[in-house]
Amino acid sequence: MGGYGDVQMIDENGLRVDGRGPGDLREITIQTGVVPVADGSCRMTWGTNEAIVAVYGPMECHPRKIQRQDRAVLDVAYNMAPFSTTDRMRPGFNRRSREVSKVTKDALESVVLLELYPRSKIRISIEIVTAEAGTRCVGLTAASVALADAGIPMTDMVVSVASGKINDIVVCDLNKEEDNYGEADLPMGILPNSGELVFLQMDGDLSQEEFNQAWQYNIDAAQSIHRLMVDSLKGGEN
Amino acid sequence: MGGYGDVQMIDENGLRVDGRGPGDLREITIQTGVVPVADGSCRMTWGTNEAIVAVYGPMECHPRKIQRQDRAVLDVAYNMAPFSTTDRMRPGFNRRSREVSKVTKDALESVVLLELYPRSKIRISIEIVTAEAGTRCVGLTAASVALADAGIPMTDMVVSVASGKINDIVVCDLNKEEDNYGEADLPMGILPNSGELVFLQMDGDLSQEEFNQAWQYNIDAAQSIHRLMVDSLKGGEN
Amino acid sequence: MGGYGDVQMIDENGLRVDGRGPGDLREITIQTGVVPVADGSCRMTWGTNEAIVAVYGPMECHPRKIQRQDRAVLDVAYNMAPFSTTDRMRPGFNRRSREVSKVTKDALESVVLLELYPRSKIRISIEIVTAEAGTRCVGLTAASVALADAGIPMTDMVVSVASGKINDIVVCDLNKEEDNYGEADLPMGILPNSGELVFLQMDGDLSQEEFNQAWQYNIDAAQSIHRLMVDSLKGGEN
Amino acid sequence: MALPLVPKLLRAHLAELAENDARIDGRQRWEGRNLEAEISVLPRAEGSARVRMGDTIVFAGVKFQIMKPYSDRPNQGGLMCSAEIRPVAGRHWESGPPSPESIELGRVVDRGIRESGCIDVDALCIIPGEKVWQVILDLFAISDDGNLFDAFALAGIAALRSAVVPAERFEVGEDYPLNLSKTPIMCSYHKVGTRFVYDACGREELGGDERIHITLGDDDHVHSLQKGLKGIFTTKEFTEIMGHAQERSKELRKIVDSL
Amino acid sequence: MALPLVPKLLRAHLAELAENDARIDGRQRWEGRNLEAEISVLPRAEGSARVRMGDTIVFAGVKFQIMKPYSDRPNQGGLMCSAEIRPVAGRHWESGPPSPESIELGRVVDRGIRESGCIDVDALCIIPGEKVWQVILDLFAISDDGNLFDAFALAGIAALRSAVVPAERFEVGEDYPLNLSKTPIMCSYHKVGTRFVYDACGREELGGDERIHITLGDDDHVHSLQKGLKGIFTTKEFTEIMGHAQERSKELRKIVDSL
Amino acid sequence: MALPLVPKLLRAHLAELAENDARIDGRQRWEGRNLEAEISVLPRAEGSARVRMGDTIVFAGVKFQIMKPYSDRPNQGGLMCSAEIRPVAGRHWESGPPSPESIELGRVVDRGIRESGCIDVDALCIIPGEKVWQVILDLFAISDDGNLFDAFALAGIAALRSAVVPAERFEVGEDYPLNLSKTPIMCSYHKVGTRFVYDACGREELGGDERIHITLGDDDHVHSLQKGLKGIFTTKEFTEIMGHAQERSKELRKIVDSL
Repeated sequence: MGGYGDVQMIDENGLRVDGRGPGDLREITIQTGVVPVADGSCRMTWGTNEAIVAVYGPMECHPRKIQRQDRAVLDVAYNMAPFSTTDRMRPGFNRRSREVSKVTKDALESVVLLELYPRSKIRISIEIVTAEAGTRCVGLTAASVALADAGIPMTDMVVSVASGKINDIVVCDLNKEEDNYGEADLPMGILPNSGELVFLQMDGDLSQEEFNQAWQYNIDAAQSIHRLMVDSLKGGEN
Repeated sequence: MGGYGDVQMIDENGLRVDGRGPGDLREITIQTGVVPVADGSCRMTWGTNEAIVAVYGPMECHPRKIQRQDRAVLDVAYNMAPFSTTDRMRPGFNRRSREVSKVTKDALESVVLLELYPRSKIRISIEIVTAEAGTRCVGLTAASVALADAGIPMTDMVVSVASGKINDIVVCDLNKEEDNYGEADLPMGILPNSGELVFLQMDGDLSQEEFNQAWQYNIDAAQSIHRLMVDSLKGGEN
Repeated sequence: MGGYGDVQMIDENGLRVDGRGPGDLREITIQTGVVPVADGSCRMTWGTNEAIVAVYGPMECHPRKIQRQDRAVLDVAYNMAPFSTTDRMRPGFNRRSREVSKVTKDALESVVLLELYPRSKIRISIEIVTAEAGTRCVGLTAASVALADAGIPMTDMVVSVASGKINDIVVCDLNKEEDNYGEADLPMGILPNSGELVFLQMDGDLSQEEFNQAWQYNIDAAQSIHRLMVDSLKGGEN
Repeated sequence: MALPLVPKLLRAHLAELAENDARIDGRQRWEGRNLEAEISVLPRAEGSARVRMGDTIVFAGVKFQIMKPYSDRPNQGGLMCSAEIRPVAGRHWESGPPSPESIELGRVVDRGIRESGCIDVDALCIIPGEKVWQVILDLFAISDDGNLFDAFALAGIAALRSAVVPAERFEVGEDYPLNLSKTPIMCSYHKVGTRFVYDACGREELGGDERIHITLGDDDHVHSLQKGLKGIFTTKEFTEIMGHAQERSKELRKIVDSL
Repeated sequence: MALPLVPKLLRAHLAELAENDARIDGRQRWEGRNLEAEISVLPRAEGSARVRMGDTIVFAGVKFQIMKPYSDRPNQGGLMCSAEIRPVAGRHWESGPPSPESIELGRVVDRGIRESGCIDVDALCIIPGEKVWQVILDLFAISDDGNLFDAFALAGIAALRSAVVPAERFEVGEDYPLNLSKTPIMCSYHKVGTRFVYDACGREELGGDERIHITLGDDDHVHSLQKGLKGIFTTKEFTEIMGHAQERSKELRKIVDSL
Repeated sequence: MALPLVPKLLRAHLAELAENDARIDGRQRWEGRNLEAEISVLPRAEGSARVRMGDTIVFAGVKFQIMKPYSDRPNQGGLMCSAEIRPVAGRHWESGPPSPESIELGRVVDRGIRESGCIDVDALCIIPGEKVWQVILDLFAISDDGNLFDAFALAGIAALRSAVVPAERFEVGEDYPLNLSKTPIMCSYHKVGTRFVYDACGREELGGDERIHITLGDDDHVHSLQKGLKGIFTTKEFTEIMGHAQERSKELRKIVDSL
C-alpha cells in the first residue's frame, strides 16, 4: 500500500477519480465457453482487468503423490501473462503467483464437492491477460464461473471483491490509480447465499471502525456481482 | 545470418576464402570406437569441427514416463563443451542445445528400427568438442556412424550437410568465416540410398531458384560423405 | 588458505591470539534433546560456532530410487543458516554445502549399523546457526551425538577436528582469525576407540613433518572431545 | 506432452480418411480453418493481436525494453521471441519449465520474423553503443486445437505491425511506430496418413506424423524452414507443399496487411 | 508436506475434544503455550531473537545489505523477509525449493511488519538515488510443533527491534539502532473440530482445518489478515477471533517491548 | 550414479583376488595403467590437454575471462575449476544438474592446484581493483573406466602449463604464457577387498569401498587430501599410501614437465 495521503483522489462531493461513489463497483462483463478445448471456461473483464479461466477435468491425477484416496484435488495455477502489466512480467516462478494460486485453491476447495471424484484432479488455469488492480479477486470469481460452466458441483459459487482505503476514506473496489495511493486493501471471498467466507486477506492500515465498513462494502458488492455471474451462466453476456 | 554483403568472400574465379569451389566440402575424417566404454562411438572432424558421439543401449528405459510399450525411445543429448567456442560456453540448460537435440532425435527416430526393442532406451550423446560452423550436421552424421558402430539396425544412415549463400552466391558447407557473413543456411538430413529426407531447417533469405540450387548441393554432397562413413565402418580411417 | 605469513599470530611464548597453546582446543559445549520434535538432536558450540543437528528415523525411504534393499541410507544435509556468517549466506543450492553433506554422510555411513534397517532412511539435518571456523568438524561431531541421542546403533561415534598451520607453526583447531591467515587445514574424522579414520580432507601446504604433527594433534584432541560427547549423552551439559 | 492411449485408433481412422482424400473435420486437403484476426486487443502491450483459427486461439503481445547493444553491433536493437504454452490452452499442456515443444515453437516463429529482415534493427538504436530497444514478442496460447505454429506466426507479425515504440514512457523521445518492411508468413503442413495436409487440427496432430513449417516473404523468398517430429519425406512431397505455401502465404499476407 | 495416514483418527479425536470444550494438550480454547523469548542470540546477525512456544522453536536474524533504491522511491530503503523451513524442523519438512507453505509464512509475516509502517524506510537512505539499506529478516525454524506463524512474527519483530545498522563495517558512517516506531503482533487461530482455537500445536494443525492470521498494531489497527487452507467461516466467528486478538496482542506486545 | 545389481558378485570376486594379491585386470597393486598425454589438442581453448589412462579418456581446456577482482584482493586474478561428467562418458552418468560426484571431482582437483600455489595470481592483474583475469579450467570426461580424479588432475595441470593468456583478443596487451611455478600431482587409491590399490579401473571402483586422493607438490609437500565414500582406514594404511604417492608423483611430474 502506497499511502501517499496528500494526493486528492476523492472530490468534495465524495466522488472518486472515475466518478464512482464510495461503495460502487467498476464495470464487469462475464462470458463463458471462451476456451473451446476446455471443459469449462470464463472470460471476465472488470474495469480494464481481463482474466481467462479454463477448467479441465475431473481427470486422472498425476503426479501421483498429490492424489487423494477419498476426494478430488484442485490444481490451481494463477498466472499473469507477460504482456499483462506495464513493465513486462517475466515468465517463470514467482512467489506472488504461487501464493495467489494457493489462496485461490483453498477458497475453491471449500465449495467444490470434491468427495464426488475420489483420486481425480480438476485443473483450473487462471490467466490474467490484462491487469489493473484486484486481479486475485477477478481470477477467483471467474474461476467459480468456469467451474459452473464445466458442470462441477459446488455448494455455492465464490464471489471475490476487495474494499480499501484512500485519503482516509473507505471505498469499495479500488482501481489502479487508487490502488497506487491506497492505504489498505481487504479482499474477501464470499458465498453469496449464506454470507459465509472462504477467502480473506488484508494489507495496510485500518482502524476497527474502518475495517467494519470495508467488510460491509464487500458483503454488499458480492450480491450484485453474483447476479452478473448467474446471468452469464444462463447464456447471456452482461 | 549476418548478411554483410560488402565483404568479398568469393574471388573472381569463383573460389572461396579457403580455396574451395561453390559445391566443395571441407575436409572430413571419421573414426569409430573412440569411447572405449560405450556400445558404439564415433569421432568426426569436419573442417575444424570436432564431434564425439557415444551410443549406449538398448538399455532399460528410465524415467519410466518416457518408456513406450511398442518401441524403443532415443534419448539424444547434443551439447557444446565449454571450451568448444571462442567465448567459453557456460554449462547447463540452453535453448539452442535443447532444440538441436530434439531435431536430431526426430531425424534418427525416423531410421532406427525402434520396434525391435520395445520398452527400452538407446542413449546418444553428442559432444561438440571444437565448434566451427555446421555443428548440428556434424553431430547428426556422427551419430549415425556411432549407431552403426553399436550395431543398432537402421533402414539407412542419415547424412547431414548444409548449404548456404554468401555474396549472393549459393555455396555448399559454409565454414566459420563464411557463416559469419552468410545470408542463408539450409541444413538437411538425407538418406543416401533413397534420397529421402528426415531433417530440414533453414534460416535467412533464398529466392526459389537459389533454394533449389542449395537443395541440390546438399543432395550431391550427401553421396560423398556417405562413402566416407561406409569406409570408416569397414575399419579404415579417412 | 590465505597464507599471509607476515601477520604475527603466535607470540614469543608460543601462545596464540586467544591465549591457547599450539595443541589446545577452543571451548566446547554439547547439549542433547534441543529439537523436541526430532528423534534425536544435539546443539554444539565450539568457540563461537553453533550447530544444531536433528535426526529423524529410521523412516520410510523416499524418493524410492535411493532406497537400498539390504540396508538403511543416510540422508545428510549440511546447511549454513543465512545469518550464520558476516555476509549473509543466500539460501539455496551451494556446491560447498553439497560437498560437506557428502563427506559427512560418507563418514557416518562408515559407523552406523545400516544393515539393521533395510529399505529405510535416517535423516540427519545439520544446521550451522553461527559459523566461525571448522564448521564441518562441528557438524560431523554433533551429528554423531544426535545419532546416539536418537538411539541409532553405531560401532563408534565419529569425532571430527582439524589442525592447521599458521606462521609456519602447526597448531590444533584454528579459530576464525587464524583461519583467515592460515597456511593449511587438515580436518579428520576419528573413531576414538580404535583410532581409525572415516573422514579426511586437507588444503594448503604442509611438509611431511608438519603433516605428521598436525595428524597427531588431531588424534589427541579426539580423545578429549570424546569425553565431552560421552558426558553429554549421560545427561549432563558441559 | 503426455500421450493418451487413443492415438492408435485415431491414427488408423485418419489413415483411412486420407485414403479417401478426406479429413476428420470435413475439410479438403489444402483448406485452412476459419480465420479471425484483430489487433490492439491488449491495453498493456505496445502492440498486440488475437488470432483464432478454428478452435485454436492465441494472443501475441509486444513489449519494449532498453538494453545495452551487443558490442559487435553497437547500433542495432534486438528481437526476443518467447512462446509460452500454459495449462490453460489444453489438457496435455502442463506447467513447469518450458517444454521442448514450446521452445521449438518460439524459435521457429522467431526465425521466420528475424530472418526476413522485416524489422529495421538500426531504427531501434537510441544511443549508439549504449542504449538500444529490445523488442519482446510474447506468444501466448489460450486454446490449442492444433497448428499453434501458424497461429503464433500470424499473431506475432500482426502484433509487431501494430506496435508503437514507447519512447515517451522511457523518456527517450517521442513515440513512433515500429515500421515493418515485410510481412513474412508461415504455412505449416502435417503428414496425416500417407499425405501432408495444411493447417492440421488437434486430432490430426495427435494422430499424425511429421510436420513441415515454411516461412515465405513478400516475394516468395524462403526465410525459414523447419521439419518437426519423426518421419521421412521426399523431395517431391516438399515441392508440392512449397507450391501451396506460395499461394496461401499471399492470401494470408493480404489479411495481415489489411488489419 | 507429506500427510500421514493417521489424520482421520486424529480429526475424529479432536472433534470429540472440541465438543467437550477441551484441547489435546489440556489447554483452554484461548490459552497460548508457554512462551520464551530472548534477543541478541546470533553473534553474526545485526539483530536476532529466539522464540519458543511450547515445542515450537524458531530463530530470526537480521542482516543488512546496501542496494540501489527503486527509481520511484530514491530515498527509501527496503525490507526483505524470507522464511526457510529446513528438514531440521520436523519430519514432514523436506529439502528442495521453497514449499508453498514456507512462501506463505514469509509473505504473511512480511506483510504484517511492512504494512504497520514500523520501519522508517526514509531513515535507511544513505545517498539518495544511489545507496540505501536493505533490511533482510531471515526466519528460521528449529522445531515445528505448530503455529510457526506467530513464532516467526514474534521473533521477527523482536529481532528487528534489537537490530543495529552496521554502517561502520560498510564504511558509510557510524552504527545506529534500527528504531521501530510500532510493534505489530500476529495472532493465529485454527479451526479444530467445530471451533477456532488460539495457538494450535502440531497435532491440532494436522487434524484441523482452516487458519486465520491477524496482525494488529499498537492501537488495535489491523495491518494484515490471512485466511489459510480449505474451510468456511462466518462473520460471527471472525468477530469473536478479532476480539481475542485485540486482548492477546497487547499482552504479547508488552513482552516484546520488555526484551 | 545408479548402481547395478552385479556389484555383490563383483565385490566377492574382487575380495578373492585381493586375498591372492591380484587385480581384475592383471595389474599389480601399485601399478598404474598405460598413460598417454598430449597438450594443445583443443583449438578454441587457450590451453588444453588430453589424457588417457587405460580406457579412461579426458580433456581439460583452459579459457580466460576478465572479471572485477574481489574487493579484499584487488591485485589478484582467480581460478575456477569445473568438472562436467556428461552422459557420453559412461552408462551410469546421466544428464541434469551436476551430481555430487562431479562436484566433488571438480573441487578436489581445484584444491590440489589452488593450494599448491602454482598459479601466480598476482600476475593475472590487469588494472588493480578493476580488471583481473579469471582462469577457467574445464574438465571434461569422454570415457570413464575409473579414476577420473587422477586423469582430470593430470590433464588439468598439463592444460594450465600450456596456456597462453589471450591479452590481444581482449585488447589489454600482448599474449603471454601462464607460467606455473610448480607441478602438483594427484595420486588416488581405492580400497578393493581388504587393501588399497593405486589407479583403480571402473570395475574396481564399482566393487570397491572408500578412496583416498593425495596431491603432492614438487618437494613432497602435501597440498590436498580427500577421503571419499563410506569406509574406515587406519593410520598405518594411510602411511603406506603416502609412501607410494611420494614415488609415483615424481614419475608423473616428469611426464607432465616433458610435454
